Order: sequence, then C-alpha cells, then structure tokens
Amino acid sequence: MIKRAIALFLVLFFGYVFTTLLLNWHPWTELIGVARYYVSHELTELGATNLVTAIVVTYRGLDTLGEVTVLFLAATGVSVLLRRTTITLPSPGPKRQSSEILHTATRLLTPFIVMFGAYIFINGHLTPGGGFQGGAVIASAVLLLFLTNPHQALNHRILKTIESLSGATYVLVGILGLFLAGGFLDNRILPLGEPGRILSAGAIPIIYTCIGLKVGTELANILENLRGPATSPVLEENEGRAQ
Amino acid sequence: MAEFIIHLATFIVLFGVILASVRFIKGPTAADRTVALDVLTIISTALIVLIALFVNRVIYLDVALVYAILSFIGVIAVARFIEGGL
Amino acid sequence: MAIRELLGSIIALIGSLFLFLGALGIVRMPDLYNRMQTGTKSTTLGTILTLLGIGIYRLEWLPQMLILIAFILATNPVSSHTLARAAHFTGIPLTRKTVADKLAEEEHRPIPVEEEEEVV
Amino acid sequence: MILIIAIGIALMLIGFWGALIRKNMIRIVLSIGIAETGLQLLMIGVGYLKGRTAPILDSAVPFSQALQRVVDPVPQALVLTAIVIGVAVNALMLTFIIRLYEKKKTLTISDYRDLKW
Amino acid sequence: MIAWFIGVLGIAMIVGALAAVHLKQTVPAIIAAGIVSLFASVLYLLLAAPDVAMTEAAIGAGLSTVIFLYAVYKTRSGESEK
Repeated sequence: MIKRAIALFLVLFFGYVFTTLLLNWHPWTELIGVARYYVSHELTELGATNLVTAIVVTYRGLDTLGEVTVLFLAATGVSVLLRRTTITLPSPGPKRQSSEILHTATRLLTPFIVMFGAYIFINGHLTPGGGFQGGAVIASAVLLLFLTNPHQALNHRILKTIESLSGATYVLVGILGLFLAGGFLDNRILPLGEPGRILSAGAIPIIYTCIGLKVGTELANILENLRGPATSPVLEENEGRAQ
Repeated sequence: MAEFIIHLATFIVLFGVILASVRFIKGPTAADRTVALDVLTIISTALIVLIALFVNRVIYLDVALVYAILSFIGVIAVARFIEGGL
Repeated sequence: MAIRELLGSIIALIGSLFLFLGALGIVRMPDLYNRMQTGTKSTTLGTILTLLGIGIYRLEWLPQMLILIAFILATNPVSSHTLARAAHFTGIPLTRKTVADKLAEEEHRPIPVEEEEEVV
Repeated sequence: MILIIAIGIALMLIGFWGALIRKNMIRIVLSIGIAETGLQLLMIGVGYLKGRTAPILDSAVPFSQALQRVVDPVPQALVLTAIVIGVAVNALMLTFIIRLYEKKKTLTISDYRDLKW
Repeated sequence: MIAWFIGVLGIAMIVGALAAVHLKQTVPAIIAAGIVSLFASVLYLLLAAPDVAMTEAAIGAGLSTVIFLYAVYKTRSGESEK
C-alpha cells in the first residue's frame, strides 16, 4: 500500500509539473530556427518533395545511421539471448493448424504486401513513407506467413546477405558523399533531377531502399527469434493428418 | 448541401467509434474485445479517408492503404493466440 | 456537377449509417458470434459504401478508392473468420436461441450453449 | 494544439502510473510503451501549427508557399525514428523477460532480489 | 470539425490506456494497447504528420502486438498476477 501511495505522489507531482509547463506554453505561429531553413531551402538544395524524408536521410543522416545501428544491435541481442531457449522451456504442445481460408488469403496477399512495401520505400522522397515504414510493411508480410503456418522456415543465408549488403551499401554511399559532394551522407553524388519524378533527389531513393531492406530483414529476424526455431516440415505434415 | 451531408456522415462514424469502445470496455472475454478492435480498425480506415477529404490532400490516402492492408494482421495474431496456434 | 457531389455524399451517408449500425450491433447483440457477424458484414458494406461515395464526390480519387475497396474486401472477412474459428475452438458459448452449429456437428461435439437464459 | 498536448501528458502519466504499480514485468513493458506513445503525441503536438498542412510538396502546396503553409517537419523526423527504435527496444526487453522467466519461472518483479541491497 | 475528432479520439485513447494499465489479464491489456496505438495513428494524421501516422500504423497495428503476444505465449504459466 505504501508503494501505491508513493507512486500516486510521484504521478501527481509530475502531473503538476507538466500542467504548469502546459499553462505557460504559447503555441508557435511561425516556423522558427532550423525548421525555417529546412523548409525554405530544401527543394533547391536536395530536390526531395517530402521534407521529412529529406531531414531523416540527409540533414540528420548521421542520426539515422545511428538508429539503424541501434536496431541492428537490438536484433543481435534478441537472437543471442534466445539462442538456446527451447532447451529449457517446456514445449507447450502441438500448435493448432490454421484454416484453409487463411492459407489462401496469405498466398493471395503476401506478394501484394511485399510489393506495397517496396512501393513505399522507393517512393519515399515523393509521398509519405520511406525506409522505416516500408521495412515494417515487409516485416508484416513475414509475420503473416508466421501466423498462418507456425512452422514456416526462413532462409537465413538470404536474409543475412540482404541485411549485410544493404548496410554496406548505405555506408558506402555515405562515404562516396565525402569525396564526390559536400560531406558524409550527402545525396548530391547523383544529379538532383526534376522534383516530383521518381528518379530525382540524388541518392535519397538508394539510401532509403537500403534502409528499407535492412529494417525489414532485421524486424523479420527479431520476429523469427521470438517465435522460436521452425520444426521439421515432416512432423508438421503428420500433425496435420492426425487432426 | 453535399458538404453538410459529408459532415453529418463523419459525426455518425465518430459516434460509432464511441459505441465500439463501449463494447471494448464491457467485453467479458478477450474474443469480444478483439471483435471491438476489428470494428475499430475498419472504422479508422473510413475516418482516415474522411480526414483526407477534409484537408484536401490526396497523399493521405497512402496511409489509408497501409491501414487497409495491415490492420487485419493484429486481429489475426490475437485470434491465432486465442486458438493456440501462435 | 452538383448532382454528382450530392449523389456521392448521400452514398457516403448511407455507408456511415451502416458503420454506425455495425458498431451498435456489437454492443447490443446477445453473444459473440452474433456480434461478430454484425461487426463484419455491416462494417464491410459500410466502409465500401463510404469510400465509394467519397470516390464519386471527388471523382479524381476514384482509382485509389477502388484499390482500397479491393483490399478491404480481401482482408476484413479473413480476420473475422479466423477470430470466429478461434472463439469456437475455445468453447465460447452460443446464445440459447441458436438452432444449428455445423462445425460442432462435423466434429461430433455437443453444441456449446449458454446455461441460463440471459435477459437482453 | 493544447488539447493534443494535454492528451499526450495524460497518456504519459497513465503509462508512468502503470509502470510503477504493476508487478507483472510484461505489463510494465506495456505501460512503458503507452508512456512512449504519449511522449510521441506530445512532440507532434508541439510541432503542429494551426491551420497548416503536411510538409510534403505537391500541386496542393507549391514550393513558393511552403513557408506559410506547412507544419514543422523536424519533430516528425525525430518521432519517426523514435517509433522504430521503440519497437526494437520493446522486443529486447521482452527477450530479457523470457530469459528471466526461464531461470526462476516467475514474472513478478519483486521475486527478483538478487541485485537488491 | 477537427476539435470533435480530437475530442472523441482522445477520450477513446485515454480510456484505452486506462484499460491497458488496469485490466487484470494480460492479453486484453495488450489489445487495449493496440487500440491506443490505432487512435494515435489517426491523431497523427489529423496533426498533419502522414509519415508518422504510417509508421505507427505499420508497427503499432501488427508488429508490436505480436511481439507482446509471443512473450506471453513463452511465459504462459506466469500469468497469475493477483
């Protein structure tokens, strides 16, 4: 009970602090500071029509590189920690097979979802979306496969290859920016082109494609590790017949 | 006139959000709550399209597409968990 | 063009009414399966009509609306089917007014029915 | 948008309260996630300017009018990365919880007293 | 119009968050957190942030819920909190 009282006191204290901050806050009416510079110079400097993409990929590119690194470390941590988990945890029994309708819908929808994810990160400099969203959509397609068939296996070699290649390409494009343009992760190593076209904004589509593939494979990796290793397909077929 | 009817439709949809939330609070089992989640996701798709209409930006429809494609995965996940196949 | 906009907005209004009735149905219906059917059929039709109405109201948005409708038609029934199957396997009871349960008959199980009459 | 910021603060406080009073570790992670959502909502609310539209230039918002018509894009970029990091960190926390559960077969946080002094 | 949206969705979000914190069982609480993230996504769209709304829709709708459900599935017998 005393713990609950302390918790209540802390929450009320923070509520008081935040309320005073809120009451003394005046909303901005104009863009100020760095945002003003970004909005007024972005299109002529970088050529991407989506300002958020321009900030994420170029102006704050180092942030994004660090974020991808954090994501990679989290995925690695999950896979290292869960490596031998099935030995000690008791097996919860056979998993129920999913229905025919769900199988058919998955077969129908998975290509569309992957294609849509690719559309999102390739068009990241024109429309809302980008590498992170597209990666999450691709990971959702993998998740749909897992949900439909609990014993679905993934090809680890292909996943690892895609992840390493995209990460290496990302850093390589960044280093190329040092030599060919203004600095690390500068997108002007390629011609800017006409704003609004798909082949515009320099290297932003390439960088966002790399980020999308890397985020997608890493999230799929996390999901697969959390689900546990796939059992052999022979066993699964027998289970299906037994039911 | 047409604009007024669209506004009226939006208010009706918002009232639907409140009703579905009521079932979510009341629902005795996890399956009932998942039904409420299902209804709320599809209502949200309609709401997003209505918002896109109000602010008059066609690019917002991409978000509605993501919703229409992905929102059912959450419901399927909970359902497969309930039947023991996750 | 005013007629087209009026037509689109009225279709959207009918769709929103279906969405509202679907939400009302999941509050008022007696058991889970009835709630599920009102929450699926009615809201699917409601969303389709709303999107179609907006597509007619704003004619240049019609292609996107048709894509959205196609995806909703593909995804929403699947999720409801999976949920209904899961609820049936976990033995959530049917209301007393149920007359047929084909899935239980096929698996030679007794029909799970609520014990006492619920006052609705 | 003061209403949005109030909602964000309320969500943060609810999540904080839940993280303090819950004993189940999965529920604590869930509460932290809700507080995270509140914080992200607050940041987006701070960047919103009344009556303006999304920072994406197309035929509706030409570049010449952009300075008067778009909201602040910087908080959006920050929140975008924060959400993705959030889900990865949640996955890592839950992995730790699964490993702890293997060791002691309990999810209650007050049963783990090994490092308490 | 926008104020009505924010009012209804905000109240629904706060109710969902309270449910996520105060429900006894874990799985309904996870569903409640999913609802909070659902409405957060619509609110981001209202606040003129379609990128953030898309991220929240892609991650909050499926991935986040499933990660929690996997954790609950792996720690099944430990769900007996008061």
